[in-house]
Amino acid sequence: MTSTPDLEAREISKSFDDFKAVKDISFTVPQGTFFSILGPSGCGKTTLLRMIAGFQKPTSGDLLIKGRSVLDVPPNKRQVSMVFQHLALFPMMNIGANVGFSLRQRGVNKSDIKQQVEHVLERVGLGGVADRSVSSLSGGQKQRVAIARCMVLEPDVLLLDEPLGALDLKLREHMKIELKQLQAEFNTTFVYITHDQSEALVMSDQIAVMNHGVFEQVGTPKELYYAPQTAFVAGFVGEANKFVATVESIAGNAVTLRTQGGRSLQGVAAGAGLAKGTKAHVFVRPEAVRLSRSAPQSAGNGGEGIVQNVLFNGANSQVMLLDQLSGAEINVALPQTGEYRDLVKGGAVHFWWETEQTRVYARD
Amino acid sequence: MTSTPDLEAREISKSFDDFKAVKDISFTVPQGTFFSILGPSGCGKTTLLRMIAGFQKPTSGDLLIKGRSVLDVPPNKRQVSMVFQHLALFPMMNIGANVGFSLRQRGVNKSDIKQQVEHVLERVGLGGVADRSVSSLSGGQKQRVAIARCMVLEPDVLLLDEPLGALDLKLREHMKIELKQLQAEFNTTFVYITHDQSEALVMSDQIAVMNHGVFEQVGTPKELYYAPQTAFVAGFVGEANKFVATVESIAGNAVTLRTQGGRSLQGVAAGAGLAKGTKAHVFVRPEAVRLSRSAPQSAGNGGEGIVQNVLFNGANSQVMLLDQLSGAEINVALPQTGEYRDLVKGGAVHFWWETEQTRVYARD
Amino acid sequence: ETLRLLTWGGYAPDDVIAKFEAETGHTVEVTKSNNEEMIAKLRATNGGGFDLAQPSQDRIAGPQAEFGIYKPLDMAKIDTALFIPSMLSATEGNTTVDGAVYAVPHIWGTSGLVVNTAMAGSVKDYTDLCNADVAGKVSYRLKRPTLIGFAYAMGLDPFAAYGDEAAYKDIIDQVEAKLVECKAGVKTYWDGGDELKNLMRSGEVVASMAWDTGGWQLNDDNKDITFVAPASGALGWIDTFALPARGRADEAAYAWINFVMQPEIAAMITASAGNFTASQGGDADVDEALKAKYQASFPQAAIDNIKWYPSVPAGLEALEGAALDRINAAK
Amino acid sequence: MPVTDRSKLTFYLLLAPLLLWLVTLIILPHVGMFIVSLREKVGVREYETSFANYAVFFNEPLYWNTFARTAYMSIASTVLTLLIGFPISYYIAKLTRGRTKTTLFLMCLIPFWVSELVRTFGWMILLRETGVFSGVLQYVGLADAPVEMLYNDAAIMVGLVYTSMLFMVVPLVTTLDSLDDSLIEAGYDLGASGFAILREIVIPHAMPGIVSGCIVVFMLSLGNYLTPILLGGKDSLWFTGLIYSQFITRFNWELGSAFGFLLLGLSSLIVFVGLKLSRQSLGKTMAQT
Amino acid sequence: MITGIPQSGAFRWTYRAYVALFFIFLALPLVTVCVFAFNDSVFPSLPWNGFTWAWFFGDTAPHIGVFHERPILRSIVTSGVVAFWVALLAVAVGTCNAFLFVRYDFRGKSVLYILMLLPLIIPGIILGISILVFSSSVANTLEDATGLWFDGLRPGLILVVLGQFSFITTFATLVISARLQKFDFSLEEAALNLGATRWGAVRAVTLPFLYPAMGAAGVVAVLMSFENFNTTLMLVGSDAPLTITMFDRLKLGSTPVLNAVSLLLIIVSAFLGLASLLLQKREK
Ligand SMILES: Nc1ncnc2c1ncn2[C@@H]1O[C@H](COP(=O)(O)OP(=O)(O)OP(=O)(O)O)[C@@H](O)[C@H]1O
Ligand SMILES: Nc1ncnc2c1ncn2[C@@H]1O[C@H](COP(=O)(O)OP(=O)(O)OP(=O)(O)O)[C@@H](O)[C@H]1O
Ligand SMILES: NCCCCNCCCN
Ligand SMILES: [Mg+2]
Ligand SMILES: [Mg+2]
Repeated sequence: MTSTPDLEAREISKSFDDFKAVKDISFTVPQGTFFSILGPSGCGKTTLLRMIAGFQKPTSGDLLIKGRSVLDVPPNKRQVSMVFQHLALFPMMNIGANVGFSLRQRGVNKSDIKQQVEHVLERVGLGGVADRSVSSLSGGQKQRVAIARCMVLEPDVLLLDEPLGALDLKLREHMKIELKQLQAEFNTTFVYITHDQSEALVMSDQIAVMNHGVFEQVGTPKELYYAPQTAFVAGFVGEANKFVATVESIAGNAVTLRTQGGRSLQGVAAGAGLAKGTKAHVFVRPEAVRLSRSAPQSAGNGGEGIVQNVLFNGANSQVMLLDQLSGAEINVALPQTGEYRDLVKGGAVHFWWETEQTRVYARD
Repeated sequence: MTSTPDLEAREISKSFDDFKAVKDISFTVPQGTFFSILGPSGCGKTTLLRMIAGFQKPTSGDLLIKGRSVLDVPPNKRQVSMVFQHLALFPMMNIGANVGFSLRQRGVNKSDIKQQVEHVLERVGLGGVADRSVSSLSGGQKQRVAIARCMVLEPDVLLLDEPLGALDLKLREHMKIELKQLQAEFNTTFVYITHDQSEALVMSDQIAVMNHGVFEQVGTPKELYYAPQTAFVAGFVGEANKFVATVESIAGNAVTLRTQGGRSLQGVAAGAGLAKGTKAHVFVRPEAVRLSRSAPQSAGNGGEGIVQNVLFNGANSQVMLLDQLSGAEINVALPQTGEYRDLVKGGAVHFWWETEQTRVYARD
Repeated sequence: ETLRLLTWGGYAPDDVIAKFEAETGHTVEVTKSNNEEMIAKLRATNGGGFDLAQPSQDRIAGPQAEFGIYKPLDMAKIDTALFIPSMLSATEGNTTVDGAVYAVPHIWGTSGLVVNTAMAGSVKDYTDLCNADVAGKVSYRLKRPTLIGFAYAMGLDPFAAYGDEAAYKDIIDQVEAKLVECKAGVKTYWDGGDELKNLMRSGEVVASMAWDTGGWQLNDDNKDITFVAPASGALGWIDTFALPARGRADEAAYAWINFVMQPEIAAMITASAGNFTASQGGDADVDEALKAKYQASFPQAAIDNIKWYPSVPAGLEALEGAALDRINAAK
Repeated sequence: MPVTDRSKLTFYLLLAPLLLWLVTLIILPHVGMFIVSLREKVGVREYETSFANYAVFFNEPLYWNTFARTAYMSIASTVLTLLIGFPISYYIAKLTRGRTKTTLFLMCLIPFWVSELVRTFGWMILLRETGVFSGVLQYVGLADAPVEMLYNDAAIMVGLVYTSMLFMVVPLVTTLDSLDDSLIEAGYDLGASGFAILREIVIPHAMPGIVSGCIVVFMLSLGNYLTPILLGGKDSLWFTGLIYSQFITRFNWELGSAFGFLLLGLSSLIVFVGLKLSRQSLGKTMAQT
Repeated sequence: MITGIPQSGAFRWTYRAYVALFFIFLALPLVTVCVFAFNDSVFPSLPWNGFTWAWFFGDTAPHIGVFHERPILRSIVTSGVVAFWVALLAVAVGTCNAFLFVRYDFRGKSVLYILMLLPLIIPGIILGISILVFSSSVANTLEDATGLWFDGLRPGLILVVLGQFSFITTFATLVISARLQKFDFSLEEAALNLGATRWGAVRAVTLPFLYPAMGAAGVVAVLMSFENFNTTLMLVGSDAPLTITMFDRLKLGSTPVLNAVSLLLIIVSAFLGLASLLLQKREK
């Protein structure tokens, strides 16, 4: 169904004095999507979100909600709700009053408010807490109240600005799953901001990777992880070994390069602008690198390395190898099977990875 | 070399009023060891460390540094230094004055101080910053200054109380490796407190897992991860699926159990107190569970599950399966090879794991 | 109406007020003060804030010329028959500015010495307060009457020099030197009548320059304490009624004047304030004991020797003020 | 704050009361007072503009002596208050916790919930010749006659210190409270003695509190009137007393205004010098109070 | 609290003794004042002549108790009226100032901020005389020009209220600003986002958050107003507030009725002070 998208931005920009925080970004978010904006601190995520919420006026461009421009709609009239980073629950009101706040603003009558509040609290799994104070809730419960407070108005779009940032590690893991479930249940469009790639990967239908005020790539989590289109995305999403090398030849997609240390590499061109003799960035994920006790007969890249350090971390253990040939440092994820558990510092081991796992980007 | 250990605690205890925060703990830390104390919040880690530093008097027991009891030595005379959780760098002094503080207290002359300060700053990779103010440093640099400030006195033991707790995720990952390197370079005994198991696993030579004021287990990271001796350690270190089951039979190490949902499990007894008919805790790590498209012919545990949720997270992706037989939820790490990348919600898949990977503990 | 009365302690006793309120229906609010503060307050309010004030007759013409803080009296509203004619006309004479009369007399009395004769028998004149045998146990006010009194005791004639600023300054300079010399022996400078009475009663002070009435009142509690007219002469004063320029309750003010000048009321006030009034026949009802004390303190020679304050010309007060400040500052 | 998105009208509505207050009650009155101080009285209701009133101040040793005495007594009382109050503040902020801390802090405040007049009155009853101290001394036989302890500089000092204590203790406790205990512990851990820690860590940290406390105490002492007059008796000479007497007993507003301006100048100067010496700014330190 | 620093027993003991001595020093004058309110003597001093309630309830001279002293009762009412208006104005203006200084950036802000702090370092007496002198000259000018009377500009309760307001507002501004600074602005944005108008958001969220601070500032203002002497003395007309009345009495050497008034004041102030502390605690 190609209905009008819930949210559409057209060449939207925002400047502060002469600093451009958001630069001509366009995107659409179809109804019911969990859309994440992922980027490093200061890249303009909050600015973009605040424009959507109406707290900031775009310098140029247009914003449409359900197909209608909302540039002139003040924040208190927009059909979007926002969950703030620190939730911004009203401490002077009890939970019921918090959730019913927006209904009161619309003049809904008391008994209806009570009923709707109870209903939405039940949907987030918090039935019967309306009379308790906000401070009596745990971090995760507060999170759900904040969402309930927004959902009671049935907004077209729910905006979330790093809502998990303040939670501790274990709770964050848990809330990732819960948030995604809530979104599925309400079937509301979520626009979710984060600088934590694992949050974005686990929850999203679509992710936009943002950097310096622009979207570098928009795609599904798997697309971003397995086929990053820019060096920035390759480095920012997931872990990666990164080498600088000079392009020696290009044939279609296949690129041959040589690193500064003298190692020859085969890879696939993953972005425009590669030309013979130019410098390129080469990315390889640690889990793409295989180990072997003897020299492998594969067609890919590889060599022999000395174990610099074993970073034992259970299932996520890694070894740091020093490439004997080039002197480069290579991080390798240890197989979960426990095979190379016996590696110790100073030992030698062979490593290799496939050409397809070697993504090459032009250096800008 | 069996020289005297740098640090030894003998049946050390600490009570606050009638609450016993540390209960008769004994341990020794040999020279040059990176010794971590890992435990949940409130288990008594800080109390133990503050007794070592001299800020708190043990209620009973003895503490020896380099073989000599230090119970009567005030903190400003003990040969131990401490890196505080929030570093406690003196904001009213510049970096040089911070690092030189302890030398000034000893009346070392000015030019010697200057020289030694510069030397130790160079060792932590911060040469030439002595005249800058503390606030001009990044989080990781501050960390290094705090260590330099302690190391300038060449203490016998360096105590660190969750020094990475305040840093953000990426920096914390980085500092883990750096701290370990610094320790190796100075070859000083480190006693390191944390509640983050991954920090402890990556950095330590020895880890003591602490709970409710006692050490549950002391060992190397691998010992703790692969052979946890108590249910608490099995649950706290690394991720694990946890089931409650009733013991049906015990033969030597081998235990047969039945879960509430009716699944029969084979496991190894990992703690004392197991007896036929009693309830037991069963732990299985997500990466120990294997997937297969068809029913496997293995001797271990297994069955068929429905995919509840795919948590895509690059190399650390997991699926949540619902065991068809027992209705239990099982987390399975997806192989890094990318094999089961095509699993989707609602799909069916077989799972199994080995008997040896199934650790059974008596329920206390 | 509410009558806001700016007056001296004792001039408006509670029983009189109660009676007045019962008879006229007005209410009275009393603020106790002294000459300087009365002038200062009225100057600040430009003659507002109070409905009736009671400055001494010598301190009216100058401030009126300078600040215009009073309004002329409507003599038609005052029952002049109630006043002793000689005092009325003397006061009228001293308080006439530009042809208008600004005050009528109320209470008169003198300043002299209050002495505990058992402990300070040697004190006969103002300058005796500097004697060594009473050092640390004397007191006086740091105000212009003290300057004047000491001047007379030192054989000078300040009132005669009122018209000649240079001569007057010369006198004040000599007095200043004397008072600075005496300062070490002073316990404290007193401020209000009750304060002095407390000091004398507790024995912390044995001799002081003071109003006559204070001495007589103390005599009731302690027979050793009494008022002594100084050898060089007591200073005679008359406190008056004057209408602040912007009083709001003139009716009540005139009513009060006419009320308190009735002989029997005047006697009540004399009982409270200790001084005789300008009420015709007002001393008839006065307690015989008080009359006896008055006569004991004032034999005819002493009465003849009273120095009555002439009106203070504008300008002298600044001169005196500076001298008083210097005395205050001296070690 | 996105000021641009906010209504200008609200801004002006908020600005109006502030300006009204500052202009009509602070700025214009001081300008007016300055103008009056320049009026020289040359006759009945006749004035000329001149610096004559200031000349009076400089030509009369009494006035500038009093001025100087007021300044150094105020400085002395400030220093004394700091010396007495600092250990107390440290005790409250760092050596107690929980309920004890709140209680002690409250006990520091209680005397200051009643008026200065009552507090001074209390000291008068204690110190006077027929007062409590004198009586106790005689009772225990340390004195055989009543002792007068009122009406001297020491009595003034006691009164000033007592009256100012709150304004020293509150900012000190606030800043010392904000000193992270681990800094002190780190100091010990690195081998420092108690004194070294006080000098190198505690005092530098507490500096804003010390300065703000000192400024307020100094201003309160300098501007005090009741305490010197009631406890100092005949030796009470205080510059504010001179100003009051010009207004209240001499009705000489012109000279009084000149004195007022001189006092304002002096206080601003000393505060300015204090801020410069301690490298603090008024805005920052005053937020402590 | 620092638990970790060991100190010698003697040192700790001396320190505690010093602290105890300090609190005795603090309590002594107040206790004395209170005790002598019950002395059956006309002087508030030794000797102790036995216990009496006369200074509270007595109605025969010289033992006139507080409750029968009309001037004192009247001045208590006057003080109350003044304190009420001062607190009301100071809190209102202080709240506006807090919003202005915390929420807005504008040219001259820092200058205005310093000006706002200035009353803290202007001696009270100078505030008093400058307002007196200025208002008098305004009144004179106006009266000369119009022939009308402008009594409000002459010493009296209006000037007393304005005089106290002129510096108490600074305290109110500081107390309320400190609270507003801690306000999480996103709460207001959340309210807007949930459909509230700007003013509605302030009223529903920001003001309730400020109430404890406004209450505390109000109590502080009342206490400061009640005890103010230096500024008030210059501006007072015929209605004297309590401190002025008491000062006049004290100069004249009064009976222990002053002690009785003081005792009552201590009780009421302690009550108010506690209230303000409770309010401040609520802020947390
Ligand atoms: N009101 C403002 N005035 C000037 N610059 C601003 C303003 N708000 C944001 N910026 C700048 O715009 C850039 C983007 O800010 P923004 O808050 O959108 O980043 P972000 O991606 O949300 O970062 P974070 O992850 O740290 O929250 C930053 O460089 C910031 O300094
Ligand atoms: N001074 C004290 N008085 C009373 N109880 C205390 C004191 N210090 C610590 N405790 C209690 O002792 C227990 C252990 O505290 P400790 O600070 O050692 O825990 P921890 O393991 O360091 O926790 P965290 O990871 O949260 O820092 C806690 O229950 C704490 O409440
Ligand atoms: N210089 C004039 C003194 C007037 C004194 N009036 C005294 C009233 C005493 N109760
Ligand atoms: Mg942001
Ligand atoms: Mg801890």
